[in-house]
Amino acid sequence: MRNVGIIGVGYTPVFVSKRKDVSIPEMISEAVDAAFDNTGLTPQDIDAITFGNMHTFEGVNMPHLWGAEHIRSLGKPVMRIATGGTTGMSAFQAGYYHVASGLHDVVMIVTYEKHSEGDAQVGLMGIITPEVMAMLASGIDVTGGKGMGAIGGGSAGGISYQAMSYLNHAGAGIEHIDGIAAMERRNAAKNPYAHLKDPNATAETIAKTPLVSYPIRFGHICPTTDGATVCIIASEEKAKELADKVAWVWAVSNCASDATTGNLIEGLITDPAEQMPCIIAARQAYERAGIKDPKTEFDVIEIYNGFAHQTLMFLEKLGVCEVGEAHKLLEAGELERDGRFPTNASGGVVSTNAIGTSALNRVTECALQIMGKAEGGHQVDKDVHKALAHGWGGLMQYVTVTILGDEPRKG
Amino acid sequence: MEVSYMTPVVPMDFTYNYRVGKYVQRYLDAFKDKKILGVRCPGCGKVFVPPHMFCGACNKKLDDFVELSQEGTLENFTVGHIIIEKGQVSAAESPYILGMIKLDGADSLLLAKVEGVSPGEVETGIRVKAAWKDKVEGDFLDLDHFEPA
Amino acid sequence: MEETREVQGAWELSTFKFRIEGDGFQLMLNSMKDAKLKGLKCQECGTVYCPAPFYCRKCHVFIDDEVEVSDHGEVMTYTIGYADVRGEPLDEPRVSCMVKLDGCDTWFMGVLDEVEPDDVHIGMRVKLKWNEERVGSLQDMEAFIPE
Amino acid sequence: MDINVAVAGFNMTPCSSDLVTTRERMTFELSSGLFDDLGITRDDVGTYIIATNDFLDGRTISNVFLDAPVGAYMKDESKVEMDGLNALMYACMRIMTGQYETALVLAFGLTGYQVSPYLHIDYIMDPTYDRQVKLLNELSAAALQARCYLDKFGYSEELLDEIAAKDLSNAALDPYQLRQLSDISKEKVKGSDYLYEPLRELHCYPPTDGGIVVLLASGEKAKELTDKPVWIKGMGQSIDPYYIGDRDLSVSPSTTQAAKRAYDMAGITDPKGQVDVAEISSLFACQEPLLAEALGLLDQGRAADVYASGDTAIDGKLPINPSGGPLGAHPICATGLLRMAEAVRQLRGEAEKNQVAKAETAVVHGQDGVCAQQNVVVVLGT
Repeated sequence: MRNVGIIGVGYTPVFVSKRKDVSIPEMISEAVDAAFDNTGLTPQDIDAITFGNMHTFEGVNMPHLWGAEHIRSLGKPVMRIATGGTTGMSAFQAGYYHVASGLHDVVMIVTYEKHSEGDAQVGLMGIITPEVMAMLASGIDVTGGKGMGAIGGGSAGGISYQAMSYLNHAGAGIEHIDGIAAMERRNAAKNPYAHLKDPNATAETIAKTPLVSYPIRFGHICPTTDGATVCIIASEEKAKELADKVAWVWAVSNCASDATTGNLIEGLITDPAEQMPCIIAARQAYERAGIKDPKTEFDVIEIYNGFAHQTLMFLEKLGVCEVGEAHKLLEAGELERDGRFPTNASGGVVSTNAIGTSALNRVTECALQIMGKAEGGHQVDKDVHKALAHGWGGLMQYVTVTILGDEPRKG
Repeated sequence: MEVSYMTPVVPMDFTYNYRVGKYVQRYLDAFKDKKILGVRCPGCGKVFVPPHMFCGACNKKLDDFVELSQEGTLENFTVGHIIIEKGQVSAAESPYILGMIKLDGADSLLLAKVEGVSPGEVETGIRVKAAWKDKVEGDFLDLDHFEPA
Repeated sequence: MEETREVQGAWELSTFKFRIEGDGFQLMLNSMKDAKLKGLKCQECGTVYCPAPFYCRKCHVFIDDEVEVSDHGEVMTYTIGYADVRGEPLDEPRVSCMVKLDGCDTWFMGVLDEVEPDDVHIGMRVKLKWNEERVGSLQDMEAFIPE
Repeated sequence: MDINVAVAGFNMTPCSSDLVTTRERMTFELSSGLFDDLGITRDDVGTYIIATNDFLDGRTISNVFLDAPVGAYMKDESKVEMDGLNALMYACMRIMTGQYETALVLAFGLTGYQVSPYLHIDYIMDPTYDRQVKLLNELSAAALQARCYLDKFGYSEELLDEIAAKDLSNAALDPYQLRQLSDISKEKVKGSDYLYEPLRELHCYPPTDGGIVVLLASGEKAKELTDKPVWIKGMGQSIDPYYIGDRDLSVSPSTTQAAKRAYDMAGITDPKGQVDVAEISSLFACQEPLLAEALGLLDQGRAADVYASGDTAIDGKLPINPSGGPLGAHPICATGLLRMAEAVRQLRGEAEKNQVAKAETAVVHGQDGVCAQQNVVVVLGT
């Protein structure tokens, strides 16, 4: 298998709630321009493109077709990938296979979301609309007022179940969710491409936000964001020719389980906090990358955390620490930018969530940290040799993992 | 074994609000003065209507807006015998013409209704001119149709 | 940044004719008339599903072995709701939970009643409180209550 | 380039206008049927790629309920939201890296019963212009392409009747096709109603339900699994501009570019001489010669003669769509893979009444978008 390296990243100039000035493809083109500016490449250098977003949030089917010119794709292969929250990393991994297979040398990954054009709650509901209608016809009270099907506090319901189950397993408390949320909002304040920024956030300020569904508060929940991210990758030979600094892909992996949380037509067999796909995907990635000890080898970690407790939960699922240790690392300051395990130095998904980009941003943020190019003061203090990026999505059951290094993978 | 299925009905549609972006915005703004704008590529010189951000062939960003003639040539057309609404096909009240028109000064074709000529007699190559609604408001439907010049 | 105008679009889900699997769900609804819960067991791995899909996810085989599961079980996780599905504050906090019923491998979601939020804990034993009049609807189950 | 990946097997539903099933049940039956055929279980599959469309499935992330029934519970799965032939290409890449020995591809469309197929293109269209002006739909766009093609070469509308009659009589021989019309003739096609001139009802694909799974395997593994592996020799894909007013609709540059990539890999320098059979995703009669020209299988300007001569028939010199193609059935997303399956049946000599005389190299084509904006080409060989 060929080695693959990340040679450049491009973001829209801002990630904000509403981009009223541009259409969808016009917004995407800004990130494409940024990627070309940052790498000095031109469209002629790109052999193929992979493209991802969660289209039902905007109601545009296969939007790469509408945006074909905006992403500078004419005459090139373009592959559209959509897997929910993991979409960005799934598109990245598709790009990776384009190069690793030997078929293409330079591939551009394009992702975006323009949440302001649709209703994210409604878009999420779209996952199970027919099932919800069938359950309604069978007497369910979707408001959770009585009987079966109390999904809890609306959209946060399934997530609250996950958070509570996690806290129980880990022996952690809601104050730890407050603490990690605060850390990430502070990190976001130093990332020019983050959405919700608060340089003064503390566990106490987060704890003042209202509870939605215990243990989840408003302050633990991601925003809906407009933005686009582009990443350019290349074969080893091309990467060395085209770029001074390269973040090398050491492994990609991905796993799915069952999707029944929130669907009462079929029972689910996995605890929403078990996240077995994460354990499986991580194990596979470590094997492929030759990672022997995930507890010591990573200098930077980026976790997909639409909800703040997930940073802690997934650190444990990924084997970066033991079950029950993540909140202790938080308390000891080890997850901060200057800590032993800098985690979500970017501010994470909980601070910025343009869904199509969110899982790709985990990879691009790791890459920029390796390259030493993280802007606005969110570069971590130490040299970054190896980094771990994680994506999560589907109906709580997809996990993607990508491992990057500062030199090409050997063997 | 006999299998039974549930057939739930979704009582509503999902709705969206799109920002048209600066190119469509400018195109529509010009409608208020009954003008048709195109945009010229600095690379190949081609003029596109409706205006959009990039020339795909040259990969160049377009920002040279130009006013186009209200007249042009019918390059292609179809006579519709049906209409499709929400994906459902039904017979049209009477056949109607959809044309692709090359406005003088443009290189791309503009899709529009063609009226004032019967569906049995329409042919490519005829000259047509824009027919506007009496009251223009900068709306998509201000440019009502084209008719023989 | 100059604001541009807004236009509308739709995804016409109202035009769709959906079919979804109903047998496993119907089996459960029907059994509820007698204040019982029926599911299906995989003949290969023994996993009990309720409500049941038509196949086993692990073994990838059709399943049709009907089994009854208990209406008693254990709280696996729970949440205390302070806002409704639209995010509007509720008058009173509401506890809901996921329960693993005895003899069943899949989890139920439901309201947890007759207990103060502070007293709820993972691992607590609960049972289903059935409605007096049962018609084979999800409303037949009023709530989970402490055992 | 030696791809060294083969089609080890496939399983498809006979297409229907109302397949009485669910997405999950169809998926389960397709994959378990294939596993039984090959004597394997889901544990023998390394990775899964699904190709379905959320807007047609009526769901966000429409693959979330398909992972378990297809066999991907606790496995590696991803989704290509395009015609299934693109998913096949992705699955092939995954095997080419050496990371997986086998990959299962699933694609289906329920556009016969569940949803109108024409919404598929509606939702593709620019919501800030085309959907506001409300002039274009899939059929009117196809009609404009048909007129453009006929006018360019001076063909009469009868060419479309001829093509449709050929395709529909082939389809009537193929049990997997939806349209099974008896005594089909040019006259009968011409007797069907105009939708948008020059397109008549029988020039257009029928709304269809159908699905397919395909198992790809590395060279060695494929030989273990089947006596008749069919090899992927080349693949390519490309895209044209979005606005139909910016395009010359009488040609398909992206098909030509995709074919060039595929032919270069497969070592095909003379497609007319080297290709034995073509299965093309021509959703409308006009697209068959147009795309065949773009694939280098027909000379421009000769379509009327070639179709009249019978060269494209099952027993002709270069059979095109011996299965009848999408005029027989078009379950959106699955269509490109159905073309592949039909080509595999040909190359294995299992196409029964649709079998062509010599079949060693086949070209398969799939498309997405308005007037085939995006095209994918795969070359298969014995």
